[in-house]
Amino acid sequence: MQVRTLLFAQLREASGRSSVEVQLAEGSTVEDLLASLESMIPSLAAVAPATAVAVNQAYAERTSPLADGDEVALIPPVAGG
Amino acid sequence: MQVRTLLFAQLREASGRSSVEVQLAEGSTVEDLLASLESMIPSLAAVAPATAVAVNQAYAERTSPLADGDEVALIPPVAGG
Amino acid sequence: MGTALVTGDPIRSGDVLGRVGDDRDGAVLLFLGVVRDHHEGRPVTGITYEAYEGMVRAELERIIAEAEEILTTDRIHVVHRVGDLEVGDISVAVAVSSPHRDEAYRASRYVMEEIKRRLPIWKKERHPDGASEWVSGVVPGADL
Amino acid sequence: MGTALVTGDPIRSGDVLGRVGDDRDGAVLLFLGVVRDHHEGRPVTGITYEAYEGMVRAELERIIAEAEEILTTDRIHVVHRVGDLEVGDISVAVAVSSPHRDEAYRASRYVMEEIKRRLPIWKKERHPDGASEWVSGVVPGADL
Repeated sequence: MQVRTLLFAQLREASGRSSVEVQLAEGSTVEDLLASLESMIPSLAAVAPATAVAVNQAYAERTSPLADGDEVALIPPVAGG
Repeated sequence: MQVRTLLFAQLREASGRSSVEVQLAEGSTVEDLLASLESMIPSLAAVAPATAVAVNQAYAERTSPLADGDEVALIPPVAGG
Repeated sequence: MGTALVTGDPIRSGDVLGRVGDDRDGAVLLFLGVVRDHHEGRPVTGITYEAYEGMVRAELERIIAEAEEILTTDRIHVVHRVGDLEVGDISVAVAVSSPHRDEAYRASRYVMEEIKRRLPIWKKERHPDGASEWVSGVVPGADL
Repeated sequence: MGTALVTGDPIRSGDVLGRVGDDRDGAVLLFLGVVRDHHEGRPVTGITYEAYEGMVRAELERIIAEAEEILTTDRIHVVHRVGDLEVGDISVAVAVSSPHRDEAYRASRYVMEEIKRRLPIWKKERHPDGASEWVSGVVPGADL
């Protein structure tokens, strides 16, 4: 399956891209996606512990399962308002 | 000495007047003024317990002394805002 | 020192907001009290506000001085309307601004609670059947 | 249900206030977040806001639904600005109205705290020396 991963703010700047298409095995979780991304974009590894993840525009756990076509976003520490 | 006493809202309506000049003995207190007013305007007696008093535009105690020319106000329960 | 106003003219929110704010401030809070169409289950068509105007100004200045202890700025403006108001008219407006939001919320709330507790203002409600009566209020002397 | 907006256009307080209010409501509260000229001791000339816009709208709608439990009305409107802002520009506006003031204060505050805690928005501060950096924020996943 394939999921689209959005990158924002310092993650977007550090990686030089605002989205990445990632191929994953069926049954993969958010955790598996993060591992794949870190191998594709090594600079993500340092910030991953402080990064939240959203799946289809809602916050998700690392153990959440993913499905083909999901929109995933890596959310660095937020500063709205 | 003479003090001017202002009446508002239901006190003004019940007494039919918005201010009363009251003659008091030297050394009189707010309590003395209230007693004089109640004899002048009997309808005040019923509401006096729930009435606050201001002297020169600040809340005062019943025991506060009065001076010639003071502006006193009887303040029925307030409902600003 | 913040400022206080008692007025017989309609209160405009933009005017009140314009009295606070500063390049140092990240938070602006505006509270508006508005005449509503009901009170304690009865329909209301309007309210007449009567005030001891000189003391209202003096008491508002005292309340503002106390609120500035919370706010840490002097950017506070309070307006209270008097006279005949209709449903939807603004009766009171409190604007504050400060570097951070916590003190803005707390100072605004403090001003409103103290206004209700001790400002010498009275209101007479008007009802659709033509009746009107003074709204039962709070005895301000109780703890002052 | 209240409404949420993400916009690149300047926020006007009068427009936001116009989205709430009702004859049943005696309290209106408007919070404005404004770009201030300093942060953690450093001068600031402006802030660039970046947002995950689709999720900001979705998350704001969730926050509004939660706030309506406090407010007891659906009269709530939230706008968040994105893009390049200068000192004094409004970054966020929260308007609520309700019959009584207590729920208005509590709902407004709730919305602002949740915006800070979990809205996927990031800000890059600009300084007079030309430097700029991302403001350190809050990890939203920590307790969600």
